[in-house]
Amino acid sequence: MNTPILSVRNIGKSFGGIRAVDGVSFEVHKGEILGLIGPNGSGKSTLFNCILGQLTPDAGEVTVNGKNVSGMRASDLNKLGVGRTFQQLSVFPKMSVLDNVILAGQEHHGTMLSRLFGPGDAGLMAEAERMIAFFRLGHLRDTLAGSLSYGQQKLVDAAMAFMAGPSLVLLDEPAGGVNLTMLANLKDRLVAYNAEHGTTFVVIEHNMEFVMSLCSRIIVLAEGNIIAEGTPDEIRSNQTVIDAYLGG
Amino acid sequence: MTKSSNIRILIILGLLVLAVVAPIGQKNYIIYVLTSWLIFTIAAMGLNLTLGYAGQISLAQASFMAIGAYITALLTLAGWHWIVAMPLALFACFVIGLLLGYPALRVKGHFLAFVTLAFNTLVFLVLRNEDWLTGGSIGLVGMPRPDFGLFSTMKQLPFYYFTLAVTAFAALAMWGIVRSPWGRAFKALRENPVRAESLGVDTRRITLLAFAIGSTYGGLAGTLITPLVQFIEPGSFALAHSLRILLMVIVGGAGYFFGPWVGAGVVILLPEVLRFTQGYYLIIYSALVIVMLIFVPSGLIGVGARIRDKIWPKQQVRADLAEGASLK
Amino acid sequence: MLELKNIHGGYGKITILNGVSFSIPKASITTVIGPNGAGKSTVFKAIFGLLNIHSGQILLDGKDVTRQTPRQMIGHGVTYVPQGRNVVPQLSVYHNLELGGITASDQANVRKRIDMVMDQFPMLRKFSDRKAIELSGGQQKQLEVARALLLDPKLILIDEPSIGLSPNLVQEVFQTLIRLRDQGVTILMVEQNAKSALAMSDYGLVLELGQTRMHDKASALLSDPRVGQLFLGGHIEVEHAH
Amino acid sequence: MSQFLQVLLSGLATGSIYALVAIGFTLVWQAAQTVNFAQGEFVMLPAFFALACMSILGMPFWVALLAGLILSVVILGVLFKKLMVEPILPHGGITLIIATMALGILLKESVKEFYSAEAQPFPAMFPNDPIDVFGAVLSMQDIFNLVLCLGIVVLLTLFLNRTRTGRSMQATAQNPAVAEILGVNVKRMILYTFLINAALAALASYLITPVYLAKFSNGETLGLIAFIAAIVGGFNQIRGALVGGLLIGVLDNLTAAYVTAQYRAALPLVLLIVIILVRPQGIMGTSEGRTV
Amino acid sequence: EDTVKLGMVAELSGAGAPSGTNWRDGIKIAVEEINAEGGILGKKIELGEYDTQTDPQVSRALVQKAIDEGAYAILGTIYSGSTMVNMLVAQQNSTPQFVGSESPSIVQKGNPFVFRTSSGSQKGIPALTSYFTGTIKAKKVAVAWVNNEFGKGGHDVFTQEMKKAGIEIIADVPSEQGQADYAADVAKLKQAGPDAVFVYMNQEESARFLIEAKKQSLPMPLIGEVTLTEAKVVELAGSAADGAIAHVGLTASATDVPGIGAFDKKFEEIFKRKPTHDAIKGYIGAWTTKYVTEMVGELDGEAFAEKMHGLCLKAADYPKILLDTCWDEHGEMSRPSFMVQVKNGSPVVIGTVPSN
Ligand SMILES: Nc1ncnc2c1ncn2[C@@H]1O[C@H](COP(=O)(O)OP(=O)(O)OP(=O)(O)O)[C@@H](O)[C@H]1O
Ligand SMILES: Nc1ncnc2c1ncn2[C@@H]1O[C@H](COP(=O)(O)OP(=O)(O)OP(=O)(O)O)[C@@H](O)[C@H]1O
Ligand SMILES: CC(C)C[C@H](N)C(=O)O
Ligand SMILES: [Mg+2]
Ligand SMILES: [Mg+2]
Repeated sequence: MNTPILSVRNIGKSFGGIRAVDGVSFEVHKGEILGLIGPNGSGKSTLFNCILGQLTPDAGEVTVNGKNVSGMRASDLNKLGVGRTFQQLSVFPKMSVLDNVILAGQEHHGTMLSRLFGPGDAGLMAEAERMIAFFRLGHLRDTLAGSLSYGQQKLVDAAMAFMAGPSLVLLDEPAGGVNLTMLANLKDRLVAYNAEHGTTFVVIEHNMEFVMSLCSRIIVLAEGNIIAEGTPDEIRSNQTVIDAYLGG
Repeated sequence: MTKSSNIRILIILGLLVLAVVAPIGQKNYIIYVLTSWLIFTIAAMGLNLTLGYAGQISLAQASFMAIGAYITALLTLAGWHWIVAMPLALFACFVIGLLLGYPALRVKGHFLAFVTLAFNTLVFLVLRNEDWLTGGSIGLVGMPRPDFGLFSTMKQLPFYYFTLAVTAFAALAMWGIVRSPWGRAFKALRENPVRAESLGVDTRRITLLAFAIGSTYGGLAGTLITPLVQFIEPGSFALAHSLRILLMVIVGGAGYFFGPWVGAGVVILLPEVLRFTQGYYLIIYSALVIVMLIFVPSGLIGVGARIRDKIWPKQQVRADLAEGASLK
Repeated sequence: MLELKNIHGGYGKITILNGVSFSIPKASITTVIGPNGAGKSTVFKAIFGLLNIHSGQILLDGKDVTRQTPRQMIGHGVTYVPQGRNVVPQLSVYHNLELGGITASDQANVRKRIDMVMDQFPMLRKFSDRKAIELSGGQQKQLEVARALLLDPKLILIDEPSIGLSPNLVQEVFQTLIRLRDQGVTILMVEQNAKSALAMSDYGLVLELGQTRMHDKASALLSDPRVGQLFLGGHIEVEHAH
Repeated sequence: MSQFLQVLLSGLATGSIYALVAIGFTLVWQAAQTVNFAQGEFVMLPAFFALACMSILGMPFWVALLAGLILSVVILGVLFKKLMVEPILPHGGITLIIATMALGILLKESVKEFYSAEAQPFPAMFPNDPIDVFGAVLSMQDIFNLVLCLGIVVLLTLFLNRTRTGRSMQATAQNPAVAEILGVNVKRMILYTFLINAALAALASYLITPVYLAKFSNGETLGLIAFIAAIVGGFNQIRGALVGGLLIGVLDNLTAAYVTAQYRAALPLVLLIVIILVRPQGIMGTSEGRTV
Repeated sequence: EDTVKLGMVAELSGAGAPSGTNWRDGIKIAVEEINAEGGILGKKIELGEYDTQTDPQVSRALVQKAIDEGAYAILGTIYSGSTMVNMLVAQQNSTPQFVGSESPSIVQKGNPFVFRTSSGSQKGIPALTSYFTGTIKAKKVAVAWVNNEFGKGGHDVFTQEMKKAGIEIIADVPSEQGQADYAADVAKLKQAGPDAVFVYMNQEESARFLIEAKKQSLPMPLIGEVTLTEAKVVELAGSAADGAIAHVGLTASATDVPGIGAFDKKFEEIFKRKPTHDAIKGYIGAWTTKYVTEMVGELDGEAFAEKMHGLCLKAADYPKILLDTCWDEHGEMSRPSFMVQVKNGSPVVIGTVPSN
């Protein structure tokens, strides 16, 4: 294959005495849907945060499309086409659902100045409406995002990650709290998006059914190290992974 | 949607007409008070952007009034016209506002409040101690009011109209800002800066801009205070005045466009109304503010809606009920 | 044991629950399922005294407990694990656990139980001196679930415990709940991880649009094709955004 | 040299006063996660309670002090919590901050109107006899202030961190919703906080007023400086107040004596800015932890 | 109309409240007396009270308000910082104004409507010079002053005077209004070791300074102007005030002067406290308004102002003026004044200074 869309080399991060991520390296190829699993506290979220500029890693290097992005700010990474969601609910509580979704796209339209003098919705109204309808949140369009149920907020969160038409999306537990039927839908959506746009996904999830059916390759992290890597079938039958994570 | 915005436009036009006729036939003092209401509205509008929309606490708004006022004073005393001095003052405030925004990149909440508070006091000290430039505690006196050929603002009433025009213009610009994607970005910064950053919002730039624009409005208020009072001294821009502007924003309703108008009105006019109670008016005033915050903590701008809810209590049903159940 | 009679209630001006009625027997596990926003969490808040109830009645062991405060509910032997993250951020893991037993008169017993839950979730022992906020999402959830086990409750309300937990720990939590049920504790649980949850439950309850739609044996719901279609991962038609 | 020693010791003495007031800030922060902008006035008032008891009711000094303490605890503790903190706190920090600012004005102006606009002398609890320390002068009162401050810091720290009630108070401040769900008596914890705060304020008032004189406007500068001391020291640790208070007291005096009296007031501010930018959690404070 | 309105604009709240409320109470007594005698030109006085909160901007607005409400003359303000702002408004409206401020700059602006009720520090302080050169024969002195409009004015006059007299100033110690801790200031003075210290601060600040000075046993004489020996300062500082010396324009302790003694008694009866010199200043301001208006014969601000310039009122003819008083063409005032020293806890007049 050609250059990987994301390459992580030797990322390490400690908090006080705790080695959360212990020199992790891996590559993600264009168009791949990669799963990232591992026990609680194994460093998955920390790894995401190091890759995406929310945390500064103690060591290591991250490249996106061959470009070194270590130390780059999250907003700049986002402008390079990297989207993400957070494990914790992360909407703008006192803004309407519609405004949440429009905001997620607006910084990719026009320049700073044109956004001051252009239209208030930055021309994203139709796109945002469609996105809201897709996640069956139409009736909540003008509701403040903070007063949505847990699952609804999770969906708004997911909707936001797609607004900017990213080429690489890192999702931290997108399935948590989402109704199974909507989740099946979300999965279809990811697959379709991936097929249509070639968008690459890296997904952290504890819902094995979701991960195993969605991802083509899975990396398993434990105590900050990669302990296994392979296809869903390989992972499912890997004894180390079963012991550390999947359980009997 | 459009119906309510039509009503809003009507209300705005009505208020504008009211603002135009209000001072006619009034004594100088009333006009003076109305003028200061407009000027403080501008200052509060700026703080409302920084605090109400962008969520960055600033206790330094009065110091930007000071910077605007002193630059205007020094330049107009040197014979420059207000119209030339004003943009220079605004520019200075914009740049200094940017600088003040830098700490906000590192700290939030009450920490930020104190950095800005410190800034306010430092400005005060400089104004008072550097008397070769600022006249020290004696201040500067005798600044002319602007004269626009056919329209001279020397008299109280023309000066009021002049201020009204500037205020209207400033309000219009603010309206444009908060309705643009910038407004949404400011709010996103307030609500969840980490998420905003991950969505491509350059929170650094937006934070600095929130301070810079807010401060520029403070500066604009300052450039009007100078010709209004025709005397400035450091004490008029001390910390207490920043707190007063903050009070205006909160009492009016932080994050609401019309909040500052109401807030400045209450903070400036209420003491006037209470003046008859002699020595007790500050007591009554502060007690009223406390009561107001207990009963309408989100500001007076929300009072109308609350009263409406009391008179016509309206239970809303959940919106998805209309779509009907899928499991019958 | 617990009975809800035609509960109506909501947040501020907006009514969310439009007549929720059900009753659950003692020493049973009931799982509540339903689409996002159905009002599942709202029902829990209603029971625990955190919601503005307009009308209806809540009975606990035949006693009216409608509109009681959370403290009173705890006094009646009810504990509640809300959805999302709910730790005291700057206190240590140990002290967070201790707070779970703050209402108990026998603190020695609480300390014993803390030791017990630490055996069950070894992470808690390892990190007992760390601030709760520093834990990972799933670790915080473990802390919360463990914290709910420190008292001797009659009824546990547990809202989506599986969010963020690794699969082996989800099984661990489910096993614990079964054990508690066998000791006579009544459990009311919301789970989107519905298939495994229903599989271990005695009863299932479907909530939609703030109303109870179905209430049956868990196995009956699992095998009901409409339930499967609508709430357990079957397909629905939605317009695609692209 | 003796000037330096004098300035240093006096700075410590004044600093302990700042610290005494600053403790109130850190306590209210740790136990209610809010900031009381009327704290300065809370310290100004008890002396007037005692004065009123002496001059109007004719009580002897020590009885008046006790009566003033009780009045403070009732008014600045119970009533303040019931009438202001409880209804406003749920609506967020800034609103309560503004409300306490207004309360500050209310207290100040009430004292001015109903008692006196002028400063009043206030008797000292301890003899003000000078004690010679290598050519510099300190008073009994100064030494007592320092010792007391230390004692309070130690006791409060132990109380908040080592007792279950103390931890319940912290839980209430950090996450009231969770505290409530776990059965913590949230209202009572908030009450404790403000009772302690009021008692501390009264104590501080009695110690400060003999030097500062009883005046309605005393709270203005005092509140501000103590606040800065609390931040510099570290807002989320009681001991931060002590360190911050002493540091500011000493530096303030050193600046006035050796650098510039004109910009003396600027020093704590500059220190504040530097500390906040370099170490936002303050000298003794701890970082608030994970954000993502 | 059968009343004449006077606008009493003063520092009734804020830092200046002690001065402002005394000023007000002095005026109240005067107004009562005047009304009892039939008012001004047969019209009763109606006194409007306006509180500036010790905020110059507010004071400016209030002077405007008082004039709008028909004030014939303005009484106030006390703080020089405020007076500097609001005197412009009175001037623009040709309204006479009696102020209680001492900053030199007030009478240097060519404002024909402003009149002092006590002499400015540029007159008061030079009256002290002979004390420094003659009585204590000082070679090197120090000055401790409050850094506001009032203190700065006095400080500048003092340094000039000392320069003229050939006395060296070896320590110059500014302090803040509202400052509580004078340890560093006193330590610095002690270190410098001057022959005398000139202390020029507002009342409470003076008291706190004296207390600290005693604590550190500052050995040299402390000499002030107006405030240092005022009753209030003595009350606050207690025994620490003993020995302090000051030159004062007016003092309630000058009970030898018959008018002052009577006023002192009356004031204490009504307000249960000793009048400060601000109270006497207000009293004189109100009475002067009556006397001069009746000389003019009508309520005319311009005529009043014109009459005031160069006017001298003798206490013999106009008893409520208390002491023979003259105003010059700038509105500056002169009258005999006193040297006062605190002895055993009370200010005692130790000498009079003829008017200059
Ligand atoms: N604080 C609130 N204010 C206003 N509306 C709210 C609030 N919380 C929830 N709602 C609304 O009430 C409805 C039910 O919410 P609830 O949280 O009970 O849903 P849920 O069934 O628990 O969903 P989920 O599976 O997503 O957790 C939703 O439509 C939501 O928008
Ligand atoms: N800011 C922080 N301070 C201290 N420790 C931290 C911090 N952030 C993460 N950690 C620690 O690092 C380790 C990894 O945390 P991380 O959140 O990355 O785990 P995770 O794999 O995402 O777990 P989960 O599946 O539960 O979300 C944990 O032990 C956590 O306590
Ligand atoms: C309080 C007084 C000492 C003020 C003084 N009269 C002044 O001119 O400012
Ligand atoms: Mg995680
Ligand atoms: Mg829920």
